[in-house]
Amino acid sequence: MIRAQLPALLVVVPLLAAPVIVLARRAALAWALALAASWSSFAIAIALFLQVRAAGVVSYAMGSWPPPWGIEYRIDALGAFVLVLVAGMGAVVAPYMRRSAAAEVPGERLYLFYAMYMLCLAGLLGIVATGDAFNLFVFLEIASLSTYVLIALGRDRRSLLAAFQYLIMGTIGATFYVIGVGLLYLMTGTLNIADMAARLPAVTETRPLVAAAAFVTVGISLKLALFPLHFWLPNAYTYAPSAVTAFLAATATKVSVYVLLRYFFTIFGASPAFAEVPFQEALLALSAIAIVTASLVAVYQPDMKRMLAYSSVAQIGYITLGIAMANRAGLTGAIVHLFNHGITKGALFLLLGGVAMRAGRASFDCLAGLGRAMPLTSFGIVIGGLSLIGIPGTAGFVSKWYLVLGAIERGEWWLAVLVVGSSLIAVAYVWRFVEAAYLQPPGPASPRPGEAPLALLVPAWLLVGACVWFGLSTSFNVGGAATAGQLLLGAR
Amino acid sequence: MMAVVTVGIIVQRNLFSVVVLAGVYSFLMATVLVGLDAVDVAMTEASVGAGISTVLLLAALALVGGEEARPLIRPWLPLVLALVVVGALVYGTLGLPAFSDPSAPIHTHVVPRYLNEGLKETGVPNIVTAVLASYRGYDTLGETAVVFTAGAGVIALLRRVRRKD
Amino acid sequence: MSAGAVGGHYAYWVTVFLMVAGLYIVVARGNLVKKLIGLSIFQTSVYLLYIGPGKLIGGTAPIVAEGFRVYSNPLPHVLILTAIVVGVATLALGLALVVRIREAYGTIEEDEILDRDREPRGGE
Amino acid sequence: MRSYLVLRVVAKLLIPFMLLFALYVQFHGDFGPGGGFQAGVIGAAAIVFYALIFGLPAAKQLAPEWIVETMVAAGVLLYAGVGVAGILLGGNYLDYFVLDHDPVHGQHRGIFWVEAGVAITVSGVMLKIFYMFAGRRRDADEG
Repeated sequence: MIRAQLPALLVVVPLLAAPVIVLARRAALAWALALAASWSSFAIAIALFLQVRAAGVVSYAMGSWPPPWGIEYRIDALGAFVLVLVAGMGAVVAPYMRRSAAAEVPGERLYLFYAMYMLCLAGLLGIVATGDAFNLFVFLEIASLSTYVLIALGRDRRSLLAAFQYLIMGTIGATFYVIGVGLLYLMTGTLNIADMAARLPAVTETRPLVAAAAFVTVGISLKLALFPLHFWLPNAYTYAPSAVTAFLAATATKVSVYVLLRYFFTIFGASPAFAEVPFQEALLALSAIAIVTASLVAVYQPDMKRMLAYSSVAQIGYITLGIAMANRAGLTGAIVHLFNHGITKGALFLLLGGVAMRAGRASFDCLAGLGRAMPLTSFGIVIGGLSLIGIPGTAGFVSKWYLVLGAIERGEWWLAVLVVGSSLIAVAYVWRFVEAAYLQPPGPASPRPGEAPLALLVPAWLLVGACVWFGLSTSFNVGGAATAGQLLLGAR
Repeated sequence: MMAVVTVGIIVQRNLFSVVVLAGVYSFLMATVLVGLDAVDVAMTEASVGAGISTVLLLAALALVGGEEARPLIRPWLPLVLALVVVGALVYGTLGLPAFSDPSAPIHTHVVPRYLNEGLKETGVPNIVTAVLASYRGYDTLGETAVVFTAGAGVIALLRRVRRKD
Repeated sequence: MSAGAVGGHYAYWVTVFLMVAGLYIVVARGNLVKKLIGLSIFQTSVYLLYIGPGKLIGGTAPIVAEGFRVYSNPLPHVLILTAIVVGVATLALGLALVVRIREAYGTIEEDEILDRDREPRGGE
Repeated sequence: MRSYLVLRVVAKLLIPFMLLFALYVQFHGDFGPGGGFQAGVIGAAAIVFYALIFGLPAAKQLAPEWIVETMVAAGVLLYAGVGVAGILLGGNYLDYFVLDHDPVHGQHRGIFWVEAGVAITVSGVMLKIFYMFAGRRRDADEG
């Protein structure tokens, strides 16, 4: 009986944990509850992935009302794949959070920090699992509101301004999304995504459809931090507590990519009205610009966290590049990169959290001589950096390989050159770290010798190991991505 | 009418009057909603939109001070942006069904079931409450979670920390 | 555009104006509280976009009662109830942030805050 | 809070009716306009009105801080609890049919408890936010 209820339990468990934590009011108990909830939702996500692998699509009617009338949870290959990533990152960051958050968030607010983390996790899982357009907006709001608070709990006063700017941009993005859904509802009469995709080709009036597509795309790319709309991301990631940055970098933007994929292929792919509208070319151009400029800006950043934030914007450019190619290899590359980048960036930010805890800041002047002071942490960062560049044997390489394959398949050579070329820029900013950590003598600001606490190192190294493991044995991530890509393209 | 109020809000410098105008704006919106047969929504907009948000704004103003600095020196950039969005919007709405023709898809597809069987299935004459609580009850759960998040968030942000942070 | 169609689209054009006015306030004005009010205006315009088309000329409020046959569409009302609550929640959170920013920076004008940030990196 | 005689008398008259109206809106939600949200907000507005007139400390005796904070969490738990009850009794999440032998009666019961949960959370949150803002100002004056 429980197996049938999994989709609902996946989101409800963290959602229920939050109010219980607020009632608990003690940080230790709150952390234990958060840990239990995130691990159980990770277990449910894995069980769901197996269910979907067997059954193809898992559909679950909320409140036993049949889909077009009630709200439906619809998890397919793509959904299950992203769910495992999000729940996995949630489960990995939760133990890390105990020491790292205790150092960065004032004591009285710690239990609320955990409650917000639970709500953010529930929101993100809810977005991926739902099959209803408006329900997606509601969970998008839950995830975003809790993210604003998580960012604002950072120690630095600038985190408040970063949170405020993100709130303004995020709310505009969410409202744009609602306008898009409104227009779609007016044309098709339904809110259920699958039902909408079925009824869309029948609609003759194309103008509002194109406008709806434009609104949804702009709204989602605001949350995605696609190139022209990414201004909130560097500040938000830099000034947020390190555990939050790690969790957000690995999941928040990836969930928005999932929504973009869902809308682009499931809903808009079906109707012929979008053949002539140059969405693909626009996305292609935007992602190309994103990759180049964001990587260049990343090289000149004084603060390592801000550098990685800009590199995140560039990496998201890779993912959207894969989507814009709209062929099997490109799409698989995009989905695989979604997974690989999540692990890599998560590992890097977790390790940086350890440095920030011991040295107070993560800027380059205090990274000098890190190689000797914190050998394990800096070595982990180097491996993460290699995976960012895409050196063979690491996860990054796999996704870049598929992206290049997709570019060749489309016959656009400059795309393949772009992907490889920008990896060189990535080498530049990873080298900056290697040079600071290993070649320079420890400066005045660098931390006293002594490793980061074990509670921080274990989860970080778990992710670094995952980077390498998924680089070598690609059965899980490429397999999952290929089936998801096939499913989406099949829908066209 | 509401356009006048909105322009007033844009031009007005003294924050206190802007808040009052925002309250007026919400009440006007509530009356428009009653005109559109959206009785539940009008009531909510009046009580929540005008009531609570005005109270919150006033409370915040008491802490933050009611004067606004000189307006931005280069207003043309946002104006351009606004005009571009107008173009996109008007383009989008051209193809939409007219104001209230019953043949529009939203009346024909999902809704008839709510209206016809709503009373039988849920025993609740007010279809809006029936849909809100039962058919799409999960949305409302999410909505309550949003309110909860805002509440917990405000507590987290504003709770006095003993040592000055 | 026949007169009927223009009349039919009046609701949309009011929505468009309010939407753009809200956006303009958020983008043009530096005062943080003003931005939040602009944001709520931008959100309220969405309500009209949903509920306008839901109205049937002869219809009454969607409360099933004897003697009434034609009802306006209840679904947009449900969606808008959620949107209003979300709007107020965002507003409350934004105001809490503004209060904290005011205490940390002493001002709520965006450009003054940015200047204060460019000073030597205090508050680290 | 200087005491305004006129305000106090008017307030004494008005507040009971505001609270009564809030309850009316809550339970009448099934038949006429209204429901959990409006009831919660009107209830909170009544107490905020009381706080404005008779001062924050007086209001805090009426609805002390910790009760409000538990209300904030309790409402969501009640709502989700109804959903979990649906699962335990065999239906999907948030399934009201199974709450009672006769489905329609089950719906009634489900909707009632759900609306109650919403009202509790909404009034709790609105009150808590008001306490936070007002409390902040009080400390700011003394601090």
